[in-house]
Amino acid sequence: MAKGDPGGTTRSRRAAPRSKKGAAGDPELVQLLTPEGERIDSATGPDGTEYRVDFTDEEYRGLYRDLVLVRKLDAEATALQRQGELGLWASLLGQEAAQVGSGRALRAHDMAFPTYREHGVLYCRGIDPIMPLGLFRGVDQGGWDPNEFKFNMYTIVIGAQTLHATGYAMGITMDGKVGTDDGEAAIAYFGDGATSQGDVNEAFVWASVFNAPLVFFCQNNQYAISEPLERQTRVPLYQRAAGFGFPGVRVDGNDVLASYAVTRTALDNARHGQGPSLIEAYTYRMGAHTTSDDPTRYRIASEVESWQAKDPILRVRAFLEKQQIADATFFAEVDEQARRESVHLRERVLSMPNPEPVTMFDHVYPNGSPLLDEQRAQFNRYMESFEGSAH
Amino acid sequence: MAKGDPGGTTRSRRAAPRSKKGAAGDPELVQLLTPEGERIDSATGPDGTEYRVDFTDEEYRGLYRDLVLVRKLDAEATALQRQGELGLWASLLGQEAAQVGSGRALRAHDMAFPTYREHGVLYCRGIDPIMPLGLFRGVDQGGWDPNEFKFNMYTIVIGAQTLHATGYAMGITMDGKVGTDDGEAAIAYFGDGATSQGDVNEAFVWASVFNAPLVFFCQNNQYAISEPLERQTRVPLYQRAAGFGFPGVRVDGNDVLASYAVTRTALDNARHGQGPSLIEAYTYRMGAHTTSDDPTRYRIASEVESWQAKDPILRVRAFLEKQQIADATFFAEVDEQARRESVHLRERVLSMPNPEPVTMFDHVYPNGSPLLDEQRAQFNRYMESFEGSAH
Amino acid sequence: MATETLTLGKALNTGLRRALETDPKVIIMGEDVGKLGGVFRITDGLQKDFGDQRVIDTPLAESGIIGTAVGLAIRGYRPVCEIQFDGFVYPAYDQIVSQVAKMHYRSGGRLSIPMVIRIPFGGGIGAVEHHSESPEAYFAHTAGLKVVTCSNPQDAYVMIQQAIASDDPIVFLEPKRRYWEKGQVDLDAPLSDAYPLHSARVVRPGTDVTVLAYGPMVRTCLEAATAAAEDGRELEVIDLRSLSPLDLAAAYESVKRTGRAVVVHEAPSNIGLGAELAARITEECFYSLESPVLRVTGFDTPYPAARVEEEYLPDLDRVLDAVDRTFGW
Amino acid sequence: MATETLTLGKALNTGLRRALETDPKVIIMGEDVGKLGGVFRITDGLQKDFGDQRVIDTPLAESGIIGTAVGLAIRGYRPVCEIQFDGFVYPAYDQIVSQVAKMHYRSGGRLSIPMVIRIPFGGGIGAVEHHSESPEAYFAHTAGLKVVTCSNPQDAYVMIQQAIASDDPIVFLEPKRRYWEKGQVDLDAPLSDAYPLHSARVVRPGTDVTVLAYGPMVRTCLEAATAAAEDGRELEVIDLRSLSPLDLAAAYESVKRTGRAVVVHEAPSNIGLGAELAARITEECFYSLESPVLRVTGFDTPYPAARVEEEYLPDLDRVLDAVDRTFGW
Ligand SMILES: Cc1ncc(C[n+]2csc(CCOP(=O)(O)OP(=O)(O)O)c2C)c(N)n1
Ligand SMILES: Cc1ncc(C[n+]2csc(CCOP(=O)(O)OP(=O)(O)O)c2C)c(N)n1
Ligand SMILES: [Mg+2]
Ligand SMILES: [Mg+2]
Repeated sequence: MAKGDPGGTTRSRRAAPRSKKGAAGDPELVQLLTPEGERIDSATGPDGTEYRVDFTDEEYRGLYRDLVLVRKLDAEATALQRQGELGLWASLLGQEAAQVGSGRALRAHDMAFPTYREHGVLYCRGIDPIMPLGLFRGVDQGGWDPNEFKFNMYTIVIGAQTLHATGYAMGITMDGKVGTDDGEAAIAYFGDGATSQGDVNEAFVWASVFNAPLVFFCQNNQYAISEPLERQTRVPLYQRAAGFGFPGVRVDGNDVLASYAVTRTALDNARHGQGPSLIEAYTYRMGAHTTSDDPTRYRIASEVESWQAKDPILRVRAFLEKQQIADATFFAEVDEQARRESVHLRERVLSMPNPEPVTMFDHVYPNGSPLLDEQRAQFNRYMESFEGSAH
Repeated sequence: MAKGDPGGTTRSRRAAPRSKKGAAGDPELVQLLTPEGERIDSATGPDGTEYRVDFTDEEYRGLYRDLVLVRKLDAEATALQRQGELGLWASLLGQEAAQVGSGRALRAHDMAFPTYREHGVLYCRGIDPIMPLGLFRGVDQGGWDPNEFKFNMYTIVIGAQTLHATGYAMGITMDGKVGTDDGEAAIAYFGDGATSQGDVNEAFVWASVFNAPLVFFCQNNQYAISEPLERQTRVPLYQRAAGFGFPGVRVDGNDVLASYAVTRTALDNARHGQGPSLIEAYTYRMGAHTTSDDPTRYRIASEVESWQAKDPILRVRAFLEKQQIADATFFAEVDEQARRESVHLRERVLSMPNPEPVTMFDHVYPNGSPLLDEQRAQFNRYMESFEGSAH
Repeated sequence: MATETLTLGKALNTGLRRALETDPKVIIMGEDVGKLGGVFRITDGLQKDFGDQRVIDTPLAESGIIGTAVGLAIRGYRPVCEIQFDGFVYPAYDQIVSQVAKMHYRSGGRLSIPMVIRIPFGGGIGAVEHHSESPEAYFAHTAGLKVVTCSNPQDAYVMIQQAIASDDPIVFLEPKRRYWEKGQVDLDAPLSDAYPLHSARVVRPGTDVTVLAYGPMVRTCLEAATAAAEDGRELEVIDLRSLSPLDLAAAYESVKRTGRAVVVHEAPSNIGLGAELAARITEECFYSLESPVLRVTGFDTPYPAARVEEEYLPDLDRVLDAVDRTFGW
Repeated sequence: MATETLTLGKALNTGLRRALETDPKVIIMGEDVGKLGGVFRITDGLQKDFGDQRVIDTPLAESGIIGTAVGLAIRGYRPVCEIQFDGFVYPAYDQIVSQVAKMHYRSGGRLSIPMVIRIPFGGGIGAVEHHSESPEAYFAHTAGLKVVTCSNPQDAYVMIQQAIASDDPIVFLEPKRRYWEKGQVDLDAPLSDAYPLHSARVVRPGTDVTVLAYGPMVRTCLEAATAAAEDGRELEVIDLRSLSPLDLAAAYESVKRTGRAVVVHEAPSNIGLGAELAARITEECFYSLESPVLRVTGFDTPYPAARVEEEYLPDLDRVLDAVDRTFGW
């Protein structure tokens, strides 16, 4: 499967074997694969846009592989945190389809601005999953060059990155990299809670006024830590967009195909000069907010169970099985790969060195600062004063 | 005319003498009095709400009087600034109808949160127009108790007051003062430029989530200093509301009747527990942004002229004349009252004393502070050291 | 007898409960303060007992929290706002420094904003970025705000109630890494008899060096004093408690006796509280000082990765090192 | 010969123009910076000559200005953001202190944010509230930001270009009450030869007292020095220019000679720049000081009404009063 461009290849296409027009469920929700693994031929967005995908078997299998790997690596990180190897972990459990679908819809030159939970998008960008673990282990504060990976650093301050994404997208326009088939686009990830932040709404204003080639991708996982969606809004979030002058659509965020289709369309519109749009990926945070959180304090088991039935991976597997696109050997092989990669990840986390304390004085300023030089020197002298002592 | 409640009286009613359904112009614009002074019987908002007013002759004359007085006092303030008696003045010229219409729609117990330009609303609240001049003269920083006048201090930081209004309105609900005919409501004033601020959008979120009894009253005067509306939005501002889950309506802000009707309805909905709404009063800033501004740098004379034809006062006068609700004696009497009040205002401004310098240490904290006591004492000693000297 | 052993966190929780009981106008607002009881459980159980009109889970926006709290205060309420972590107070900065801080002044004393802004602050808990900030200088430099912090459960219990009862807008900084530390708390002593909110306190008398600290660093300094005593040096430790206004009477008196002063805080050194303390003590005790006032602080870098925070934060050894230097000057 | 007499405002305008010419990645963004040329006309004519893709009128939201500028910087641009008045920078505070200041550090040095945030600051122009603030301590206390200010047209012209050329994020404070003051500006001297951006400068040598100031107060101190000279006292006046990092080599050298120091700024005293200067000078010059370092500053109140700002702001007399006090200690 062509990384970042599964829609671009041919071979044995298997478009919507069990054709079914319009999701059985919510008319507001774009869905192309039901929780039972039934393919829906095409779905219509609120503005009449038709969404469909046309994947090869190979590509379907690739998406399944992504989903399984992303979940497994995430579980490994959670385990590492439980064992004290990470200080914290924000699991994406339940949100794999939204992330893999949107992540795979990105082209190589598109730029993504994640929150702290987009491990799945990161994976789809072809980035080593070890990369964000320094932050969560506490050995660095992010530590990568956004431009190298076309993936911004994780952003913890809620909503701040949506403005960065907007500015970046304005820069795409200023660079003349918009309006053609090989135009560029940016995507800003954020949560349902984030929609209440001033910054996110200012990003909506800016993106609209400057017609920025940007996709706002909101993973509505129903919670902002303990607060359910109704603490942030009383209408569906995708509707926020219209009042700012651009389209919004709600997609089944547990459906990797629909998530892909909707994001791909939005990105293509953006790169062709049609400006920003908002995607609300309707999903659910199956686990805790982070490893520090205890969700039993604020939500009931039955709610979680009801979402279990909408699992983003099971439905793809059901589809692959029913359509005989994949067999037991394939599933076993994917599981084995996931196991291998997670073991590999674990090994590398365990061997991540602690930073030298004195490095904390580095990289405060590109041009340095005499104050820090002085503090670094003092610190070194101070540390040396203990050398040889029992300290 | 019953201050704050012109709709509540009876006597000789003269509802829409020249009946005309739906404004000739923009179907998006609620209008009840055309620039030519023709009454429109009723107008329909985007959500189907019917707006109409039913004023007595006395009330019509009262509105005219308000408009003329407000304009005259404003002009006097501008003149005072030109003569160096005020440091700055933000004129409301052109926005009289939006302010008088909405201001008269308020009931005595409703609370208003102005920007720095709501001199007309202030006047309708029955507040002495001298009150805000201390701020503009530089003798105080606002200097009144919002609760005493049911009118918050002027707020210069764009958008900040919309959150205050929202919190205040939440408090109305918490006090159980909502849901009945004598419920209370709040109104937040802000400009078109303000709609880009995070705070304003956060206020939309909050007001919606808490179903606050609040009217967001946006005077879209087409400019934020030099920046035309398209720097803030590419769709009509009233449409912003729907995405936050409450209704929005655009009213002809140069039409005092429509401004009254729309605001009255929105306030009544709020006080009855139907939550917030947004009014976009479509108007024009006829003068400079403030006395420091030079609008010729950024807008052309013909634009200003085209709005001159929509003057908020001329149309009321035309209507009163055509309908013989008022005669030359009345107009002369109003002019004379305006002259008198403005002379009176001027006299009082000229005699506003400068504050004693040492008062700058007062009222930093309700409970005081030893640091300030010390600084005050030092300051007094320092000032005394000059006494008798030539200084 | 109502003296109980409580953690600092539980003492705050109990103090908040008491405030909610005492005054029906007191309300608590913030992210996750309701059902969850806050990420540090400081508001645990309060929504259950006082209802969601008094303990309000807000939308996720700090400017909104403070801005609406201003409006509620105008309406007569006494909002206690929780900011989830120190690093997330900045979106509310405008509302805090331009609105909350100035309202009383702007109104010529006619309007008060009796608001408490609770912020868990400081490092030492192994957190990721933005979760270990020490923003006290930003607020203490701001005229119109008062700033306090507590270092032990007893103070936590009393000071939070005093802050809520005060008509001044107060930033209440909670030393998050001390939330789990235990101490005796007298639950019965009437608030009116309590030690004044804006007064510093000598927490260990001594004769050789005056050590000034607040919040999380008080304990560090007390430990340093214990260690120093073993070496025969008596540190006098002062818990400032109020960061704005500062109460330096005890410090002046102390330094005039000891001739030496060390100031300790986690925040970066440059233009921090330590600078002010050094400047004022020097001005007041100029002829008594045997050495300049020395500062032991976080460094002037962004808060570093958790695995080096131990070296970033002042600890017992760094305090003692500074004490030594005051003698070697 | 390209030495011209320019106002400080015009010098900034000319420096900005030069920066736009020199580097196509330089862009200017802010409220009213385009057609209007900014409320102080500092960007006058620039949009006309460089187009609205380089000089961008933004929506009215400061967090948006700085936040989108961060994104533009990631994309390779060098944004110069104008904040219309000092009092309106706070809505952008989170983006400035949590994002702009920390990006380089967070990336482990891999990403730079070469941004300049221009802020007209300080009082003395008879303005209404929020238009006369001196927020320098907030920024200078923030690790990861650099802060500079200019006091005369020549520095304005050079420093704005240096700031834009620097890869560090820089808060550039413009002394608004000095915008209209004139001075000679050498328009031809190459930037590479210019006096370093982060260095202080002795602007008047003297022997009796060292006076430290920056931005709008430099002129006030020079006037005080002239007056003092008439009384036979020679003040050495140092223009700090860089508020973070501070360059105090000249100050130390000076104080060691004079034994006396006075620090002057408009911002409130409490935890202001003056505190830091006093603390460092005392530490470095402990045995040379004949009196404590004294501060002449704005008071610890919100900025007062315009009609009393003259008494609020340090003036010649207050500087001289402090000078006197250093002698009477
Ligand atoms: C400005 C800010 N305030 C508070 C927080 C603390 N916090 C971290 S995640 C979170 C909830 C975010 O909810 P949402 O946007 O729905 O994203 P999710 O975590 O559900 O993916 C909060 C309140 C923060 N990181 N930043
Ligand atoms: C936060 C903030 N930023 C900038 C300003 C400077 N300023 C004062 S009025 C104004 C324009 C406001 O436009 P709008 O909201 O349309 O109101 P209008 O003045 O047109 O009534 C600006 C930018 C301010 N007061 N507050
Ligand atoms: Mg969420
Ligand atoms: Mg406007």
